[in-house]
Amino acid sequence: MISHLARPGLGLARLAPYGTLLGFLGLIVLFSVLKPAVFLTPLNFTNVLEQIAILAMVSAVQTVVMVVGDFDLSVGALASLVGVIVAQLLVQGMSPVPAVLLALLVGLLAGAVNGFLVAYLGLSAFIATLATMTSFTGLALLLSNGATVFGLPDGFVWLGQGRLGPLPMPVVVAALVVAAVWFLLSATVLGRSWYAVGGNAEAARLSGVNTRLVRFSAFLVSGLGSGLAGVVLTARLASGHPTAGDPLMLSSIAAVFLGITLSRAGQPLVAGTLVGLGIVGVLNNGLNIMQVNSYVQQILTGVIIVLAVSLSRLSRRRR
Amino acid sequence: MISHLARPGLGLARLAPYGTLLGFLGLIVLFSVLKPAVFLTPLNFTNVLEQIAILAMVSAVQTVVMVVGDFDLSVGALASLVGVIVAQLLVQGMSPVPAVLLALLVGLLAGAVNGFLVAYLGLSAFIATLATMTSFTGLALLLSNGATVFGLPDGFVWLGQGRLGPLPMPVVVAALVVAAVWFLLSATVLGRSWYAVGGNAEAARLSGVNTRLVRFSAFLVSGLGSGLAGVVLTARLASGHPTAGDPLMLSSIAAVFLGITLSRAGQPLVAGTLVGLGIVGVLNNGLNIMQVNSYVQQILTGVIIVLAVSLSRLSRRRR
Amino acid sequence: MTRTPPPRLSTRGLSRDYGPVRVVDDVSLQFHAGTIHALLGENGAGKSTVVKMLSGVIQPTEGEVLLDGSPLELSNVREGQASGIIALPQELTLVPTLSVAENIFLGMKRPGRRVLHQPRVLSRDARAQLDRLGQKLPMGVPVRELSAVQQTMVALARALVRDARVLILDEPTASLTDSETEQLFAVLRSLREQGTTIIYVSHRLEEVFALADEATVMRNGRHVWTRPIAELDQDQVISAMIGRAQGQLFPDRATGGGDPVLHADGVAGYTVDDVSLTLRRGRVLGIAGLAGSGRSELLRILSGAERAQRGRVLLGDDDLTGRSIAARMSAGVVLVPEERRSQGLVMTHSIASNIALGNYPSLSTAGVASPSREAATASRLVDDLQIRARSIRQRVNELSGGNQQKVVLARYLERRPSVLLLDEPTRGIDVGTKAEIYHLIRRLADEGVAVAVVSSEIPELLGVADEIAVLHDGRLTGVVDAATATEESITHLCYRKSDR
Amino acid sequence: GGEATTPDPAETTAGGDVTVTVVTPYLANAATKEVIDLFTAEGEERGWEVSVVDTAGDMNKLNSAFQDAAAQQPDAIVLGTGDPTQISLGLKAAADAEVPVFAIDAGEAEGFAANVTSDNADLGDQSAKALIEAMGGEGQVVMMTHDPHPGVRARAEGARQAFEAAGITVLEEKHVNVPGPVDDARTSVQDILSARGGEVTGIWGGWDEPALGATQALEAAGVDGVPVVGVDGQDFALAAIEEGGPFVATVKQDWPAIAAKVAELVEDQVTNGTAPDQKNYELPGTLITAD
Ligand SMILES: Nc1ncnc2c1ncn2[C@@H]1O[C@H](COP(=O)(O)OP(=O)(O)OP(=O)(O)O)[C@@H](O)[C@H]1O
Ligand SMILES: Nc1ncnc2c1ncn2[C@@H]1O[C@H](COP(=O)(O)OP(=O)(O)OP(=O)(O)O)[C@@H](O)[C@H]1O
Ligand SMILES: [Mg+2]
Ligand SMILES: [Mg+2]
Repeated sequence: MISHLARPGLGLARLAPYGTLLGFLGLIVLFSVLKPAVFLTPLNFTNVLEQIAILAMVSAVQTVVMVVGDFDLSVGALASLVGVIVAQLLVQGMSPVPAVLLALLVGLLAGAVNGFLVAYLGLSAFIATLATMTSFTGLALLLSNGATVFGLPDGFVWLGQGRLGPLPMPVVVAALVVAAVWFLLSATVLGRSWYAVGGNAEAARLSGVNTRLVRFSAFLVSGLGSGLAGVVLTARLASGHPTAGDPLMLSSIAAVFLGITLSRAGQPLVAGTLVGLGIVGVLNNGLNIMQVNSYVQQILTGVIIVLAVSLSRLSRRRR
Repeated sequence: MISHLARPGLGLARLAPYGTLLGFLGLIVLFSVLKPAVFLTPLNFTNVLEQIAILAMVSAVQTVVMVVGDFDLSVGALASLVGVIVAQLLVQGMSPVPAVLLALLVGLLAGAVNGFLVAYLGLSAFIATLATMTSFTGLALLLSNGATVFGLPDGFVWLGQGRLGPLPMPVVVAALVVAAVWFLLSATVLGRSWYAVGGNAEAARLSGVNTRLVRFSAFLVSGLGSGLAGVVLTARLASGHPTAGDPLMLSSIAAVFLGITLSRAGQPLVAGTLVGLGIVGVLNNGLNIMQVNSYVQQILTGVIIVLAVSLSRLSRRRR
Repeated sequence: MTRTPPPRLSTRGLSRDYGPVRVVDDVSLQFHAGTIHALLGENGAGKSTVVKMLSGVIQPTEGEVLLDGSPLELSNVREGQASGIIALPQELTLVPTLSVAENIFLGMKRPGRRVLHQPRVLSRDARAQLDRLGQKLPMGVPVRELSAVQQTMVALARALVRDARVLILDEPTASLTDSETEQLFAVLRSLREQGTTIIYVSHRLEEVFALADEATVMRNGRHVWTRPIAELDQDQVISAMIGRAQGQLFPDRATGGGDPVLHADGVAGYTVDDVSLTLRRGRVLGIAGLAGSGRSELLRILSGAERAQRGRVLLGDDDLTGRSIAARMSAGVVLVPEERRSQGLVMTHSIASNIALGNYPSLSTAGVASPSREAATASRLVDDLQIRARSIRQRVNELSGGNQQKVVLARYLERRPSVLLLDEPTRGIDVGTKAEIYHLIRRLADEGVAVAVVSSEIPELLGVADEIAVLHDGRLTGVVDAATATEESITHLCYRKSDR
Repeated sequence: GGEATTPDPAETTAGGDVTVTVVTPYLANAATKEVIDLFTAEGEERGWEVSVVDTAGDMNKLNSAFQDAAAQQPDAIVLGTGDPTQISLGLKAAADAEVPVFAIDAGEAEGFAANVTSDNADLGDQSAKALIEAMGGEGQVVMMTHDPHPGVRARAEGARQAFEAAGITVLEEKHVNVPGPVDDARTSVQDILSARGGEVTGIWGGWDEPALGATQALEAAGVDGVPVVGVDGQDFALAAIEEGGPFVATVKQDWPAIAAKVAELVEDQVTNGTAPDQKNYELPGTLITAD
């Protein structure tokens, strides 16, 4: 039998056979059959990647928080806030590198606040991050005066709209974030401690793991990653919007949950999250391409997600 | 020692001493001191009650779902959908009573779908209800064609805008829903089974509890309650709107989580949820009355919630 | 030819596979009315798996279960209960947030009480049940606030309250002290008089000989034999279980050592009150006491798992009071906790990662884990402790109870402590392995480790310890030399108030 | 407790100061924010005390905000955009408290003393005509809509009629999700371009944010010659039009004039006691193009 944690690797081997992966492949086959000329093109492939790139960054760090057994509801609001901040700094004439670094620092600090509330004050992650989410949104609105902050330098916008070879920059950044999170989760002691705390916090504590620090660090990662996502989003939109990142929250949690259906241990895996992202991305792209009525598209999205996930139940052994 | 769970009653005895309750009282004192002439009036009191009435219905049924250890993310979208349906039926000339009954039936059916997906197909509640939430929203948009459905008969509107003695009708309905949920949770065998499944589903199963049916029934209650909330909301707005109920989702979960901080067992209690609702309602009303800048108000809301909940940590015994 | 009635419960060719592995293989057994039938075997022999199939928790891959001669298909526990088959699972399965009474009656369909929850009636009926077991428990508090023994009693009461035609107990006494065990046996004997079929799984052979009428031995998932107890002796049973003769159960006592290592100076907690004692290099200190006397809490305070409300803990000259668990572990003080599932293991993780947890200081380089070292360490310990598993990558929730216990032990032994605190280390472990663990404890002591062992089995303490400290209601009532102490003298101290 | 202790108006508006409460569900929308800021400035210039309450899209709370506001007995309540069909309860609370309600860009309704708005159908019509012109009078368009917002819905209706009149086919009406409209529109347009290739010759945005998203999708795909128009005339839209990319036109609502008109009506009512002579004032928008 295959180890859950003892062996690194992208983690595909740890995935339950079939399952949601089947659903994902099913979607690809479906759209390939229905619209081969459009869906199965390299251009469309790149488009899908680009469309989920920013969500991928947030989902990767959300994976970390969910590995330790918590949620971070503030990721979207934080991305918005950091995006507004970097835009403001740039508009006020700061050059891109320090502006980005400063903005990331804000992300890290915000993560530290969440981590402190959850790990040290012992608040439930839901309440704590819902509260900070509200505050971050208020701050973003206040700082931007509720309006779009625009007129950003090209050097910065390149981060969101440029390309590195054939790959859009957001895809490159997302790949780096996903790789970093994957490395942390599967190859480091910190990553194993995250899994242990998420699996049984008391057992981890009695094994000498500093469970508070471990949870705190998960929120740090989440804050930093959300901040980075906010920066790239602002570059992609060439403008800062006080609510631009908000939809990332539910979608990122959904991607991780979709991924969990592929995990044998019932804990999130980066590989699973990638499949979850793939489902979200392909479904949206495919239905757009099929030119389905927007409202019907929403109805179908729900139905198809249920179907895709239900497949994982077919391969489940009886309890 | 005080009875933990064996004794019915509104459950106040089961609440941790001090805690979030202190935060709630603190808020009341704060606003009373700052704006006594406005805050401390019977009129304002009724206003606050009326403002949280619909949220109270949804929070009460969300409490049930969270007692069994799940979430229902679809409550808000379902309230919107049922609201649009009842509005459509009324506009098409159906008389209020059958229209309301039919709409409630839709709520019950929707709850059954959620319950089936979670309890019998074994999908995670988050994914299942997120998916149905998306579909319900799509359906509500489709049925209303994206627009407000208005022109509802007075007899129906009375349900949302009328009064029974001094009490606004939504408050009366909410009180009935809360009482019913409280009775179910604390005075029936079904209620204790909900707690048992939420406390340790495996233990409950090995003791001979039909855990699937028990979880299923929680979602039924949630669907019915959300549907009722949607009906009252439509009456209150005198129109059906395809996204009117959406904000109820996060707020209801927040109210329950706030309430959990008051529970010694770490499980939701109706009494706790009421305090959570109180915090949400008083905070919103108080800040409006203080005429705080809207953006600053959002920032403060987050900060104050954290402070209120942190108080519960002061009274916590160390581990 | 006389027609005997069919056995109350029987199995025919019962088999169970997990994936490609057959863990119970073609087992045919007969359990008669009014008998107590012991089910014996090494850790991982398949006892609990048989029990689960009999009670409807899992379904057989092949073969069938028959009740009064007619086949029975149980697709869940409810159906088992409806047929009068009631099982107490090996692992505690209580709802921690519910009260004692609610746990006892959970899932039971009581006529006239199926709709309304009547806490007063429930408490009254629950108290009546507990009286049978001679237990006085606080009725209102959630069961998670009870001690491990008290929780076991709740689980027992839950099994006893349901009018069982077949009552199956899977290691009910693993954490019970003698007095609770006696109470339980009295109840079981009276049930036998009333014609109940009782299936009893245990690793405590003395109990089996005192209680059972028949014994079945299983090995490697197969039925070895079933015989009347009267025709058996312990050695026969042991050699049938482990396939060879058992060596000496207890090792020889310490000869040298004795320098003080760890000193508790007037420590106090919830129950523990003003306890001072010293652990010595090369010596094994046994700690005895009744259920809830604070034995576990004492170890938790020494290890840093719980903060002392008063007093100090000293390691040599080093004041450990207020230091974290991790800091104390680095200093060499290591606790093996009492409850393997809630405190010991990450159930969904593999054996290897459970062993690695807590050993990362030696299994990583610059914060990067070393899978190869993890695997090597796990393989070595699995061999050393004879953990029965398909591979080191198997998830621990797929292991038998005794093997889970060994994984916990393995993790902490690998820390190579200088002070080892063991809380019920042999709970659920088979006789063969118990002997090995006793010898291991002695070997560690001989290498200079200071050991403390909490156990509910006084004979075990007499066999393995050099000295025995006795707690009553959180206070120390005496420290005696194990070589000269007897069960009676220890029991006496367990009940006696300290003379301060 | 029936005997109401409704605060004496003189007490809360001590010294005869005029207090005005603005309630809005859409303060996070830049255009709404702009007109409310302008109105606040107008009011403060007149020495009023103006406070703003936002309900972040929640219509139920909007009614509550009306109740809260009415309880404080201001001299007037101003609704800053929103759907009057959903706030009958709030309007009733205001009427009970005898506080007049003025509306900015909301629509005509019984409970309003007056509503001052841009003619949304006209905004849609003007922007659509600008698009038709930019397409050279023929082609097929995609509309980016958001029907739950009554103003945007009215614009879409106006635009639809203009397209029909000019014989332009509407290929698709795409619902834009809020929040995050720019990115959502960008994604949708990217996919529509993949699916329809050269079929699309113009894109109509119900407000400026989706138009910006569409513009970015076109630029990223390297598609030339597909013009985009928006509505609202926000700063970033003006900047984008100036750059000379696909974003060719927007219709600016005359917010200063609207804000000034509302302030004037409030002043007449409160200080002079003169009720507005009209229920509905519609001020024209101005088309803005690169020229
Ligand atoms: N869910 C499972 N998946 C895979 N293997 C399992 C599972 N449950 C039990 N096993 C295997 O079945 C075998 C028998 O286990 P069982 O629990 O019946 O042993 P046991 O005789 O009760 O041992 P113990 O005395 O330690 O409790 C063990 O080797 C165990 O690893
Ligand atoms: N954190 C706590 N809060 C309240 N009571 C506690 C706490 N920790 C321990 N106790 C109580 O202290 C008593 C001693 O517990 P402890 O587990 O140390 O006993 P023990 O001698 O090991 O008994 P057992 O054989 O039941 O394990 C128990 O009655 C337990 O309920
Ligand atoms: Mg067993
Ligand atoms: Mg103990």
